[in-house]
Amino acid sequence: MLNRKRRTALSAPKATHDYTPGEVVAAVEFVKRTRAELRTLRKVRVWKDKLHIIDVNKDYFEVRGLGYPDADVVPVLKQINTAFNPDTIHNPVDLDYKEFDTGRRHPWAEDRVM
Amino acid sequence: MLNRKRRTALSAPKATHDYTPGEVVAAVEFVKRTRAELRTLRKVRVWKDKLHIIDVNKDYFEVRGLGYPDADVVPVLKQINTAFNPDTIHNPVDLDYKEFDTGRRHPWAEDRVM
Amino acid sequence: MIQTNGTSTKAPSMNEATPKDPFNNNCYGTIVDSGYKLISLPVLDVTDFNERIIRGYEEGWGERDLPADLSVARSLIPAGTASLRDFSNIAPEIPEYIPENCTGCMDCVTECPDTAILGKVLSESEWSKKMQTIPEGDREMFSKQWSKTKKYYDAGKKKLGDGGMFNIIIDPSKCKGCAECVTVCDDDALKMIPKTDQVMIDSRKSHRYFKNIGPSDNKYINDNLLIDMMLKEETHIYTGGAGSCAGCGEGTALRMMCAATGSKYGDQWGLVAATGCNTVYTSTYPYNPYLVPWTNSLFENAPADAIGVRMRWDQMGWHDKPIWCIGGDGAMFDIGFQALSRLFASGMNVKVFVLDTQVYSNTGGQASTSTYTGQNTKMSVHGKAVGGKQERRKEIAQIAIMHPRTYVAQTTCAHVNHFYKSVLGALEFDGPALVVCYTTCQPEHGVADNMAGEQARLAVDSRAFPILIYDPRKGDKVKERLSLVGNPAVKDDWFVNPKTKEPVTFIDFARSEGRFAKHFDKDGNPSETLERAKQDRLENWHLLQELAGLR
Amino acid sequence: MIQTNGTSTKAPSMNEATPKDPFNNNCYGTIVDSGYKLISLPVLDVTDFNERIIRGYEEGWGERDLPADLSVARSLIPAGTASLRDFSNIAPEIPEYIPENCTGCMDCVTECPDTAILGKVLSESEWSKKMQTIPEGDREMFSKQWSKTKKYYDAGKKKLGDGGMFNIIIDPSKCKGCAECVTVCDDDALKMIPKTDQVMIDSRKSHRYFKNIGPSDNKYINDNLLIDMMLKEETHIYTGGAGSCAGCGEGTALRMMCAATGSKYGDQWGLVAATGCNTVYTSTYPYNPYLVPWTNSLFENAPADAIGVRMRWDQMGWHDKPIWCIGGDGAMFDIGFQALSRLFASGMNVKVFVLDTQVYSNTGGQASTSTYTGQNTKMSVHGKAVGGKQERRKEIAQIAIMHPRTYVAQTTCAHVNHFYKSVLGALEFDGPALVVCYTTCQPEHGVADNMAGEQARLAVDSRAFPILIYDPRKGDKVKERLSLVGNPAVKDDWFVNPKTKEPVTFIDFARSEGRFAKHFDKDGNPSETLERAKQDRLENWHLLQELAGLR
Repeated sequence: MLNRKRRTALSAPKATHDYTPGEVVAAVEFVKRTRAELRTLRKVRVWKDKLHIIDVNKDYFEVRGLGYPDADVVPVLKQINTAFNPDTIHNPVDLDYKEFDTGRRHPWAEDRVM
Repeated sequence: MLNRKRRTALSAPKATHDYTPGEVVAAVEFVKRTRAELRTLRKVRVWKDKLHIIDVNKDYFEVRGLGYPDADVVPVLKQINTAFNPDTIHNPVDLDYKEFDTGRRHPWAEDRVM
Repeated sequence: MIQTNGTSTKAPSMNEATPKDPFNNNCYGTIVDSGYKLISLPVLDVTDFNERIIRGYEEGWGERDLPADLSVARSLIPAGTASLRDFSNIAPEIPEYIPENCTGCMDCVTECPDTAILGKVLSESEWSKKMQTIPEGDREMFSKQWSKTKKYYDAGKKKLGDGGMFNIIIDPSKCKGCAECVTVCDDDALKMIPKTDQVMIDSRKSHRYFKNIGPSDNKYINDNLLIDMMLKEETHIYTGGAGSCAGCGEGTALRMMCAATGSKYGDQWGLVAATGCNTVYTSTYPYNPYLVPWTNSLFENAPADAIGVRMRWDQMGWHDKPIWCIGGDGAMFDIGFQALSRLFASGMNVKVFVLDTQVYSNTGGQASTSTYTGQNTKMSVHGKAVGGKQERRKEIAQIAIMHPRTYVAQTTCAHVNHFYKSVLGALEFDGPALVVCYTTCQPEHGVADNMAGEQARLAVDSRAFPILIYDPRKGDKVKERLSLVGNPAVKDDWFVNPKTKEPVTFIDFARSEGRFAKHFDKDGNPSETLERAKQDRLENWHLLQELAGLR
Repeated sequence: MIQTNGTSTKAPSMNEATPKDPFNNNCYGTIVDSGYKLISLPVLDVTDFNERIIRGYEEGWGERDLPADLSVARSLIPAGTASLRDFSNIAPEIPEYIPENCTGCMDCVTECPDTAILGKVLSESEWSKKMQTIPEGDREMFSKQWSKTKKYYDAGKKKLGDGGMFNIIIDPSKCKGCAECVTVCDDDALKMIPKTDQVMIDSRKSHRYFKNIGPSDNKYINDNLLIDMMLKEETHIYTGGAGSCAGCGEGTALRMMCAATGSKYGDQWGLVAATGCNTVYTSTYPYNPYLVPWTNSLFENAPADAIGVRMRWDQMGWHDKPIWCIGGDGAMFDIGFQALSRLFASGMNVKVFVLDTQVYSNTGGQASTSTYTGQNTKMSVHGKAVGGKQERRKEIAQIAIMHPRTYVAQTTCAHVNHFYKSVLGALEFDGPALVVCYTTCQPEHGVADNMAGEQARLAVDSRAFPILIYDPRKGDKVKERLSLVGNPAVKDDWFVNPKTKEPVTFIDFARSEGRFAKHFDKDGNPSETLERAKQDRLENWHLLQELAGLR
């Protein structure tokens, strides 16, 4: 069934980045590489202290030292069109990680005028 | 309000007929006169032992000796298009009389064929 | 001398007495006289239209001799021209008023399809003065037509110190002799009498005096008593003179809808009509019974047309002017149903009024989706192989309830208070509203001319047509919003007729109408199709009970 | 030598290997080869059409050089001609199968919009023999693509004494590279890889061998496990080669609907389609993916057209042959809604399938009444003054429920069992049925090509599109007939996402799609319109809960 089934473990990241507090620009620049080096993005997993940007093949990039409690996680998530709620993203949660989709695109002729 | 309100008493009948058991044809013939001598028929009241055929002005004919228990009441009621249920018409009832409408007509072009 | 309206010239105006109309019964205004409804438009000269074109038709030479000029070619009709139409000679009988029996219930005035029976109430002191203005020779004839009812006279005397004298009058130029008023009168205060010369003269004079003596005294009119609204001139938006059949249930429905709307908005509202009987009898050239703007585009697009008018009116800042969109079941259940649904989805402030005769009355009686199972119509002819319509009736009210935030009512003219509440509720609602009104079509239903009200009541009693009001503002559950109040025995399957002590089922309704006559064998047993129809109506009633939280 | 289908002649048939199609991937039959679907009609010569007209288009000279003869002028298209269409070169990547991870769940086969990923199961003993028929040089390459799953191999060995070898194969001539199959695979058994020459040769050969070795062994197919139905050839009524966008949600919906119908009726049924995307991509001359009779009249009259076909079929005694009437939300909620309602009222045995993309996808993205509040479309453009559509969504399922005795389901392709049950339930029902299927339109919704299933699931989780089945046979109350089973947290307002522990509201759904992107400010706060849309969806969910007796 096309439903919440077991998820197999992910292998090693295709690339990693170590986030330095205050250096969000560098983290965003790293993430921009996903456009070229990963396939169609599928989802983001965000731990307290790291995050994975995962593509359709389940290949992924890892950003270390940046997790959902950090304010700087927001521009990184936005960079890849993550569907998350900025009001609750930093809230603690009784989960290993939070997971979000990243499938949003610009619709066709978004800026068309009648 | 246009609703079940008080009914004023009726005055004397415009004509009467005394039913003789077995002589239903005579009763029907009498009733046929309503076509000409009464206005648009409105309703029929049927007692145990008599019936009134009442027009829109509340003028009426009376048939005496023929009531809802009698089998012969059926052709009389049918003669004036009374809306009654032949299965229950003869049933005793805890009422002074039973009252039925008589407004049915042939619809326009009833026998039209496409 | 009979006093007339308007100024006297060599050629009397159509709105004045003429040799053909010596007491000026064919004239504008319903309870009091009025001038023409003038309008400032380059394309329509009201006075020319009424004096020349109406005259041509009233005098019988219009179709032959009127020039094909721009006025005629445009087919525009001024407001209320049906007022000038003379129907004096189409029926052999006319109602007579018996004041001593009258209770002032206003049923007759309300149920008349032709605005031909009118009521008025005056304080006794004012009345005495007015009677002095009546020519002496006619004073007794006229004054003895006034009634001292408990409702106006006794109660008025007690509350106001001055009793209300009440009068019912027939407009002999508009009455079609259907006897609906006599039928709905439970007080023996009306009966039908032949139109002798004297009867007609007295009737014409009485109607003229009635109009001359001015309006009702508003202090006797209780605004909470909705049925009294027709004592006020502003409710008479739908004049007599429309070309509907004698006793037409639709005429009453349109009059009452117009009255309720007029009671709140005067003539500051408009109508968009879908093609059907209603458009034919309200716009047979050159006669128009409406005193408000009216338009008709096509059979299928009235709701879309109304959306367009609404948008334009809103642009002009006329947000508070209501728009009614009216049509029959053919237009609204079938041909224009998509436009109707679109209107509901739009959330726009347009009110829809459906004249539900369960058949395409105007085009000769074809089945619509509103037609009952078993009904004998064109397109569902009753024959040996098939007994009338085999499909089930579509329930537009329930369908409308499932649209986004739409006010929905189902009602009949026989349930006067329910009817007025339905219409006024629709007007108060800040969005789209649907009022479905059961209306008898005498020739297609096969019932007598006087039976519109009685059959409508039986339709409700027999669950053929349950009445309801669904108001989206009344809570956040359907069961809080949907009221079945007004249906008899609302928690039971069937209502038991107190006059026979038998349950009133759809089969009993069917027995009373010619459209179902072929379903009964010579012993009066119903057909299998009719048993299915009865089951269908019961299931529909059960559904409503469930939605209303009663089942 | 690669074995091909059909006889060898000087000019190879379009249904045989050619220099352009050396492994004959463009050919009739899905799991096994098949000849042309011939027909005995004087107006259509199938062989001539496929060999001459299809060849003209496939070789690129058709539009220029085909004579304007009767065949072309009639615009008739034989069944399944899309099978002969080559899409090998439209995507840069193709899925690769990783057998060791596969569980045989059939999600990939089921969700593919293009019939481009196929499954087969054979007993190990038969499989060993078949592998011997594969050319030696390719034997290892092909045989290692077979999987020993618990579902078929271990369970088969236990129950039948012989394990089922399971294979997933890509048809490289039909795959558009959307990656939907990779996305729905939760077992890492598929991934996208570049189309190198070697990848394409192996893929083409593998697809050819897959077809050559015969059908699945039915003893491994459990008829109660609906998702396994696509292991059977008769379910592949909708071939690859239709012109829909990569990842089109509609393609999957049509394939699955055809599969369920095919599983019961083979090719003994028909389709009446309303104009829309679906008619464009399934009848772009000369390509037709359907193996059953299909017709398209207009945008607005498909249900009426279907009524006509039904009547004729019934006259011919074909009472048991189903007819599906299909259309988008534009056709069914709006333009053809009246015909749809008429069909329901008729009680006739016609099934309706709605591809609900909440927008007129085909004509460039205009708002329909199915469009959500706030959605950015043509006709409801998001600008400074107005933020997208302001009206509320019309709920056609609830409206259909209020029609006389109509089976109604709302479902999505992501809810496979619910989908199949909805379609099979509609087919079993002895009257009109409506199945409304949520389908993603990637360009109009603003989501990636691989997201049809994920977004459909989110639409359900967020109450944007609750799934339901209403079966009039299930009792005499709506609450007994209406089932909301399949919606998460069916008694609660909102479902809580276990991956974030937060409620999933319409706003969360909106965040995931480009069509609502303009409703979020730069800090990600939703607009007031979107809050209204959320409230609207909650009220709609409450209504369904109430109707289902859960509130």
